Order: sequence, then structure tokens, then C-alpha cells
Amino acid sequence: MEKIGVFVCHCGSNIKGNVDTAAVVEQISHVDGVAMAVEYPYMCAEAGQAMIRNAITEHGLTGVVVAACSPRMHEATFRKAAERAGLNSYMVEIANIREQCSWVHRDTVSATKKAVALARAAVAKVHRNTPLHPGESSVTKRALVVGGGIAGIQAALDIAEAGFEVTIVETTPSIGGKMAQLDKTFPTLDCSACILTPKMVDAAGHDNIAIHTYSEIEKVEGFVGNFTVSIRKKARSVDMDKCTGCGDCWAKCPVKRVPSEFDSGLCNRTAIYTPFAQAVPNVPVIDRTNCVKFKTGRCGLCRTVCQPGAIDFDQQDEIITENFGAVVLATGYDTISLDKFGEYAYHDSPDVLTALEFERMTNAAGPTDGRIVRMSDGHKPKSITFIQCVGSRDITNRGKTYCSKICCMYTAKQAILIKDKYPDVDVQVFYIDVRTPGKNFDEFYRRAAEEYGVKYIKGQVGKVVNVGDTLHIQAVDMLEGRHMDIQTDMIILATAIQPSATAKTTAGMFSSSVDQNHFMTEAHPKLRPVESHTAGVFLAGCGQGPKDIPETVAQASAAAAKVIGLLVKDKLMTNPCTAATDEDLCNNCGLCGNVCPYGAITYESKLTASVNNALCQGCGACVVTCPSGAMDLHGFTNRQLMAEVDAICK
Amino acid sequence: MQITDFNPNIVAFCCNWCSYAGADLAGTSRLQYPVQVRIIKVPCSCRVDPLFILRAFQRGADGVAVCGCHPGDCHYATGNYYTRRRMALLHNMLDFMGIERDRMLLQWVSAAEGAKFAKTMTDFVENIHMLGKNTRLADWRVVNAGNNETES
Amino acid sequence: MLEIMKQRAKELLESGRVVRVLGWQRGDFPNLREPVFFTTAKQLDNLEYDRFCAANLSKYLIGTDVPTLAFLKPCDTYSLNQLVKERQINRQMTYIIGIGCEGSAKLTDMEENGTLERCLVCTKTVHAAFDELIGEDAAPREKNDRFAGVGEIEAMEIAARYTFWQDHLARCIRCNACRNICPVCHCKKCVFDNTKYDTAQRANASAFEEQMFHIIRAYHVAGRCTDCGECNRACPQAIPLHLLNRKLISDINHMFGEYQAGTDTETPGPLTNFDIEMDKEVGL
Amino acid sequence: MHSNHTKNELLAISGADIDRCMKCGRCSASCPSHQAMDIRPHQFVSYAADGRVDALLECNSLWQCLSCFACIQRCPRDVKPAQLIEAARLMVIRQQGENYIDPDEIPGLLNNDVPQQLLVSAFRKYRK
Repeated sequence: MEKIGVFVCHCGSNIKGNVDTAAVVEQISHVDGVAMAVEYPYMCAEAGQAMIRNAITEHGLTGVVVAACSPRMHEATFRKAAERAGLNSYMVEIANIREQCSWVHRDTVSATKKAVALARAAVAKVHRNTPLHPGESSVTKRALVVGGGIAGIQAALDIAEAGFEVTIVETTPSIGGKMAQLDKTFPTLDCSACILTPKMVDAAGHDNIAIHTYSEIEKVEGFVGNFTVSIRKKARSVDMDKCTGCGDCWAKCPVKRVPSEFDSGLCNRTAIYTPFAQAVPNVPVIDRTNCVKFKTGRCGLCRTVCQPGAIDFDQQDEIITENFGAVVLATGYDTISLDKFGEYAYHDSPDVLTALEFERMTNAAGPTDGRIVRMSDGHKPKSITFIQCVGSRDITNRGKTYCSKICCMYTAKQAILIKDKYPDVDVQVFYIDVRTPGKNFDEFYRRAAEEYGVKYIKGQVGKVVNVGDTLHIQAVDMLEGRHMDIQTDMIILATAIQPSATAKTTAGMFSSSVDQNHFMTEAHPKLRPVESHTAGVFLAGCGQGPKDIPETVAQASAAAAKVIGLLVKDKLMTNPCTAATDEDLCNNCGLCGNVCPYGAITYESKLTASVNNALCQGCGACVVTCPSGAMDLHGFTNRQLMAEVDAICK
Repeated sequence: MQITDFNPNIVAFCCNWCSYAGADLAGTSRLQYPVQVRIIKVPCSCRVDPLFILRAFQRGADGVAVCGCHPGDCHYATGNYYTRRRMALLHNMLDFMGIERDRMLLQWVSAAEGAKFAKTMTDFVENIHMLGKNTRLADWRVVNAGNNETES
Repeated sequence: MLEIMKQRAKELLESGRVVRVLGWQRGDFPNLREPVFFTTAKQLDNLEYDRFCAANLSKYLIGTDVPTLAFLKPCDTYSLNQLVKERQINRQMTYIIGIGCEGSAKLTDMEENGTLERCLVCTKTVHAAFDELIGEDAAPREKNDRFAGVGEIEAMEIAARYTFWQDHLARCIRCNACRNICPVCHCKKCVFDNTKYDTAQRANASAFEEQMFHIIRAYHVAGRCTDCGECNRACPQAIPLHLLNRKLISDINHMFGEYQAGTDTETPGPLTNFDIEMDKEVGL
Repeated sequence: MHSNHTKNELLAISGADIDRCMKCGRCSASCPSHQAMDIRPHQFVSYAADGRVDALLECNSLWQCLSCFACIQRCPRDVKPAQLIEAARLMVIRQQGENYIDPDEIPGLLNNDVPQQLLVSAFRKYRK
């Protein structure tokens, strides 16, 4: 005879406030097989867990149902508690009466009725549960980091320092990411390159770190501990081993008018190029779409001047396949296109810049050697206007619904940098709200306004018109209720940021999900902020959500710590909720193998299908495909789910 | 305000990775939806056997929803592609046999779409209210026996 | 033609190429030919082939582990291919003689024009697999809109559709003939007979059981059904079961692209396959 | 006067969701008629949120709005100020209907000093 114990949690007032827990206990105690039912304020607290443990030993429970918060919160907690008392942890089921009952229904009577139904369904399921035992799988003690920005570099360095091999895959020709493009960093104003380049060099020189730049993830197979990843190393047309980085090739390259990606298009580069002077690796690539040799077959000057003979026009894309135990996705961000924001005259005037373009301009290593000039005439501007929230907090199809988070602070930084160089330039900022939470952040913003005399105007710009050599701005000062028709020499737009274009596909390849804005989704917004939904895949940086450098670095180190925690293990427990064939029923028809995404089903015995438990992830596609019911899924068997359906429909 | 005393019985199969988490998010965000919706967790929407759906109807469910990750976002890479085909066929098949289309719903709800989950369920229950009690697929022996059991 | 068939069968049997022959012989009724395995040349004198040989012989080849000659009409070969694809028939153990077909007669009809509906709308007039051919494959039928019946039901009001199926399915006696004769219903034990789902066959007390059974029966062969029409022919209660199958075939053709099960032995079926781009159009 | 009734009517006619407004002012900054307006688009939204609809019905801005919809196009929150203004105009026009004579009043107004034609025209106007 089954003896099932039901434990109803109050979760303080979170559940009890809306569900009559005493009534749930009363009603569930009459259900067949329920040996005991109790309620307690906090089942997840040690005292609550002790109640479960004691009840298992005292009443000889064969199954446990905890009616509490979502299983995503505490299923593991209660399973461990049962295990400690000698009950197989898979004999525990959770009835989710908080997230899916007390929090979403206001009427106590009907919410209580639903809570009883959910508990009854869980009891019905436990009746059909069988003890399950996790298997073991090995761990490949190497990590993959996708993205070579500051997040990727930091994660790689931390993992490598712990003694594990790391491979960084970066799409552009150099690691460094967006941080390499920045001038100074807020709120300390230390030089971005000065703090980044040593890390880049460290990563390049580290024995445990391999860097593949100009490379992309091609294909991913496997699962936590055992990912097999194919990496496409795009043809660089330059032999990495022979190249000395002397620069003769790009000095001679006749194609000199390709807009430089690194300098945000403010100046041009050659067809064979390294993105910037401190690039790692310091090996150029040939941009084949612009190279004369690739377009017409004539030229080849770079090969002529290259003394080590590193130029190789015949180089092909190379696919390498490596095994990894864990992955960090640090795919970073891009700024949004301003095509839909015609009112800011971005495409009409070279003097309207995005903030990232301005970073290059104010950078001493940038195209203007750090001089702030109008791109139209090279003159120093007398007044500069910043416009905030360009495309951020915008629910129309033009922009992004979220706050890009970094703009308020970098605008204050850029305003200070201007005032520092040219105190006589008028600087004004049109803002909706100024948001500066963070250590020393608000002080920094106030310094811009108080010490440097940056004018902050609460209001927005409606239209910018490029008239002759000045920009006419039509705006409103919300506090004075004043309309403003003003002229300015230069405009800097705080353009919204978005996940880089590869984020969605990359996440998809690792079976990890993205949200409606294509930011990668963390496993839990508060408690598991660096883990993805896929075991063994971790998140860092702006691919997961807008964040500044310190936050990015913190998240990268956190992800690295998670990776290290995984890689130090010799064996991983595998999910015992895998599919299995009933050999008496299976007639080997082969339908199940067609739908298995992991290739876990084989038919070697010639008589029945067999499932490789290490490969099976327990999705259940095969079970539904099997017409005879020979295939079934542990933990979610046909009979368990049928019992739940029956109980819930009562 | 509901004038009728019809209290529909709604079963929602939610995949563990997206829709169940989306339903949880509706909870943490305190977004209200009709109390008649009861969720059964499955690892993936592709774990939902047409038999479960028919069984739910047989046992007196007035509406059955199947929720999974958006196409392309399946935790198991391809599960919901099969779900989509299977459910489309089943849906048409039930319609062909004279069962109201609106009694069955397939919807993609991501882990970030708590609001979508609440709205989907609210709209679904509203549709079921308009359709009224499921009389065409329910096995009244079972449904009545079930009612007696709870009353006794 | 029958004489040529007998002669070839005897040759193959005597040469040892095959050890048995699958064909038809006279049955209990004048209008019924029953499937039979012949193992001697003498027995082969009883071989029959005429318009009363409606039975699809493919299913009898399941599990064949001795070289077997089978006479298959064009439509039967689609079932053969499907069963080979599902690894129920070892093609190496079979020798298929494709035989020409001009349509089979209804079981209950001795009249000249009493042709089976499935033959009137036949689309599978060319053999999909064979080792040799005897006789001519018939020309494709003039009237071959096999989905007309489906369309008629689709055009009905929803209540009428429900009544239509209630009336038909209420006659079901759960004899399982439809299931037993279906070539692709080859499970060792049907879900309605095993304990895996708690759906084992119940007393015929509620119409719902019949609906459930017939929906699932049709659904389980979706994408695998070759539209051979045997379920319809076998049903003693004249329930138009083929309409359920054809509804699924028609939906599959519309939503996932034209597909004929049994055309070959490799292509994955539409329910064990997907097309990301095409399926975007699939709405509910 | 703060009136929920008129506020609801204004919102119902306009279909605008004013709770979304985050008071950035981009609507007014985009408005080509701002100089002639006594209540500018962003204020219009605030007035409506506040229920001060009567002030809106009397303001000059109603008749200065060019319905160019720049405010709608540039509003990051999809608040639709121009539709609010259009709705207020409609409310004014509908109110004007109430100034005209109701059929029941006519017998009481009949006297020999008033030309009948005047009554007929007053009755007819805006009635069809």
C-alpha cells in the first residue's frame, strides 16, 4: 500500500494569504494513498525539511508531495531532504501552489480549490513514480568562450588561471571587443586601452588559452561535460605562423577607402588590415570583398612586399572540431541602426555622431588624434548637444523597450571629457531621466553638472535640421515648459544597444534561449544570473543584458567560477529522466530514432531500439512518436501523465 | 462578471524550459489569469501525446492548451517542430470530427513571457466560456463518477 | 495471365529461389479470395487472381525469414515499401512479382460495376517496387479525386460533422478488424491492448471510447498510411474509416508538402520530420 | 472640474493609452504649431491624465493642431497625443449638438414674434 505524505507550505503569507492551507490539508488527507498531510509556514526552512525527513522515517512514507513554490525553486531542496531520510529523491513531487496558484488568483475559495486539484494531481503522479538513479558521465576538462570582448577575456583568464584549457572564439580579426574602442571609462576616467590591453596580452600569452579570431561557431553537439563544437576559422589569407606583424602589407595596399569598423567609420582602412595597433593577434586579414586581388585577380602587392611570405591568397576556411566540458557565451552588443530615426539628421549631417563614434574621436589613438572636431569642416565646435534615450525605452517598432543602462553614465563621461579639453565649449544634454545608480556614479554625474557646467535639460529633441554649417534643434524644456529653437555645432546620440546579431543563432546552437529582445535568458533572474537554461552553458556580458564594464567583468568572473566548479568534477550525475524501451513491446520500427535530436537511439540489437542514457536528454519526442507505447520516459511516463490528467480533470 | 455558473475545466501542458517558466513568471509578476487553468509540467511540448489531450477531454476538460518554447528556441533543439506538426494535424482532425477548434490551443510562450502566458490563458478561458461545456468528447460516465467521488 | 503467374511461381519454387509463394485462393464465399502461402507446385494449381483478390498481401510478409515470392498489385507495393522502411519486412527475403490490376470488387457486390471505391479513385496504379512484372499496369483512373469525400465533410456545419461521425462511430463494435488488417498497424501490442497508457480496451458503454480509438488509430498511422483502403474494406459495420485517413493525408499534403507513404523506403515520414521554413505557415 | 466621465470619454474616443507617457516631451518638441498653442501636446497628455478635460475642451490648441501626427510618429511610448487632441475636438463638436433645439421644446417656443423658419433651421442643423 502506498503511503504518501503531503506537506503544504504557507510560504509566510505568500501562499496562505490566498489559499486556505488548512482546507488543502483536510481535503488532500482523504485522497487514496495519502497517509498524512500537514502544513507549515516555511517548508524550505531547515525545520520544514526536518518535518519531511521525520515523517518519512516515522510513517514509512513511500512518496512525498510538497505543495509549495515552483519546482524550479525548491524541487532539488526537497528531493535532497527525502534522500537524506532514505527515500529515493524521485519519489518526491511538487505541487506548484505559489507561482501558479496563490500569486495569480485573488479569490481564496477558488484558489484553494485549485490548490487541492494541483496537490491531488501530484499525489496521483507519485502513485506511479518509481525510484530513479542518476547515471554518470565524464567531463572534458576544457572550456569554450564565445566572444573575445572584455567578458570573454576575463572569463578565459580566470578559467585558465585555475588550470583548465580555454579556447576563445571571436568573429572579428582581434580580441578586445567594444572596450578596445572606448577612450576613458566612467566614473574613474582611467584609460580603457591601458587597462584592457594588458589583459589581451595576458590572454594571448597564456599557456592554457588558445585564441581563434576571425572565426565562428559552426556546429554544436553534445551536452554538459561533453560538448563537441565545430569552429569555422575563416580564411584570413595570411599565414598566422609566418606573419611578423611588420605592417608592410597594409602600408602598400592600394585599397585605402574601406570604412574602418574599429573607428566606427570615422576614417578608412586598407583591404588588408589589422583593426587597431594593439590587435591580438597582431596578424592582418584580407577583407576579400574589397581586395582588388580577389575582385579582379590583379594586384597582389601585399604578397610582393611580405618578406616572410605570409600572404596566402589560396587559403580556405578551415573547420576545426574540439571537445569542451563547459561554455561561456559572451557575444556582446551592437548599437541599433538609426535608419528609422530620421528626425535626428544622423544620415544628413556628418556632425551628428553616435556615442561610440564620439569615443573614437575623443580617443588619442583615434582618427583625429583625440581632437574634437566637426567631421564636416574640421573646425572645433562651439557647442555640443547630447540627446539621450535614442531608441531606448521606446515601445514602438522603431526602438527597444528597455533602458540601455550605460548611456547616462557615458554621456556624463563624454561631456566631462569635452569640458576637460575645451572648457569654452557649451555642452548640453537633453534627457528624460538621468539614471546613475552605482558606486560613485551619481557623484560623477553631478560633477559634470556642477563642476564642469554641463547643462542638463529635462526634455527631448523633436527635430534636427542641418542648415548650412549649423544644426538647428527644435526641443522642449519640460521643467520650464519652454519651447527651444537652438543651434548647435555637433550632436551626439545616445543610441540604444542591442545584443549582437549572432546572439540568437549562437544561443540556439547551444540550445539556450533568448528573450523577446534577443538577449540570452538566464536560468533564474535572481538566483542563477550567469547560467543559461542549458546545463554547462554560462552567460557573461551584454549578450545577456545591458551592463557596464565592472558588471560585465563581475559576471564574467562569476561565469568562470561556475565553469571551474564544473570542470573540477571528474564525473557528472546525469539526469535519470531518460527514455527507455520496453523490449516486449518494441518492434524495432525505427520511428523513434528519426526524431531524436541527440542520436541517442540505436537499433544495433536488430530486435529493439535501445537508448544511450548518456546522450538522451529526456525530451520525450521519441515517446510520442512510438505508436505502441514501447518507448517511455522515466519521470514523465505515459501512466504518470495520464494519472495527472485524470486527477486534474476531476 | 460571469452570469452563468459554468465553471470550465482547463488543462494546460507546459514545457519545463519555456512555458512552465513563463507561467512562473506570470506568478512572480502577480499577473492574474483565470483560476480554472491547471498546469501539467512536461519536459518538452513534444512530450504531449494526443492521447493525453483526448484523455483530458474524456475526463471532462473543456479546453486543453499545449504551450512550448518558440520555434527555434526549443531546449531540445527540435522538439517543438514535431509538436507543431503533430498538433496541427490533431487540431484539424478534431475539427473534422465536429469538435470545436477553440477547445484546443497551441501557443508558444517563452520563459520571459509571463504576460503573454496570462493573456493567452485569459483569452483561452474566455473562448471556452463562449463555447460552453464540452459535451462532445466527454465520457459522462467518467465525468459523473468523478463528481460523485469528490462529493462523497 | 493467371497461367503465367502459376508457371513463374512453380519455376521459382522448383529452382529453390523461393520456398513459399504468397497469393490468393478461393475462399468461403464466391466473391472472396483469401490470402494463402503455397509451398508446393501442386498447391499452386489453386492460385487465383481476379477482381475478387482485394486483400493487400504486404502485411503477411512481416517477419518473413525464408525466401518468399509474393504477388502484389500496384497499390500493395506501397505498403511493402512502407513496411521495409519500418524494418518489418526484410526485402532480401522477398521476391516480388508485380501483377497488373484493373480494380477490385466490393466484398458484397457481384455486379460488374461493383468496384471498390478505393479503386475508382486509385492514384497508385504503378508498382513502387517489384522484382519482375506480369501483366499491364492499368492507366490512372479518370475519376481520381480521392479527397472529394473529405471535402464534403469539411463543407458541413460543425454540428453536422459531429453528428456524421457520431452516427458512424456509434456502430463500431470494436472488433479491431480495421486495426488487424492495416499493413502499418504492426505494433506487437496495440496501445489499446497494453497497460502502458491505462487505455486498454474498455467495455463499449460510451461512444467516447470509439471516438478515442478511431482518432488515435488514424493518428498513429498518420504519415505512414498509404491509403490502401483495407480498413474500410474490412469494417463489418461499413464505417467510412478511410475518410479519417484521407483527411490526415490531405492535411499533410497541404501543410507539409505532397507526400505519398510507401513511394520509397528511405524518405522520413512527415511526422518524424520538419521543415522550418514551410512549417512557419502552419497555424492552429 | 475633474471628471472621470469626460476623461473616460476622451480616452475611449482617442484610443490613446496615456499611462504609458514618461514625460519626455518629444511630442511637443516635434510639434510645428507649438508657438500658437496654449496647451502643448505633452501638457495635453498630462491634463488628460489629471482629468482636467474641461480645460482641454476650451483651449486654443485644439484648433491649432495641424494633425501632422509628428508627435505620434516620434513618441517613444506610442501615446498618440494627436489622437487625444482629435478626440477633444470631437467632444466639442458633439457638445455643440446639445445647443440645438430638441423637438419637445418647439411647442413652448412657438410665438408669433419668432419667425418659424428660424426654429426649423435651428432644429435641423446638425441633426442629420
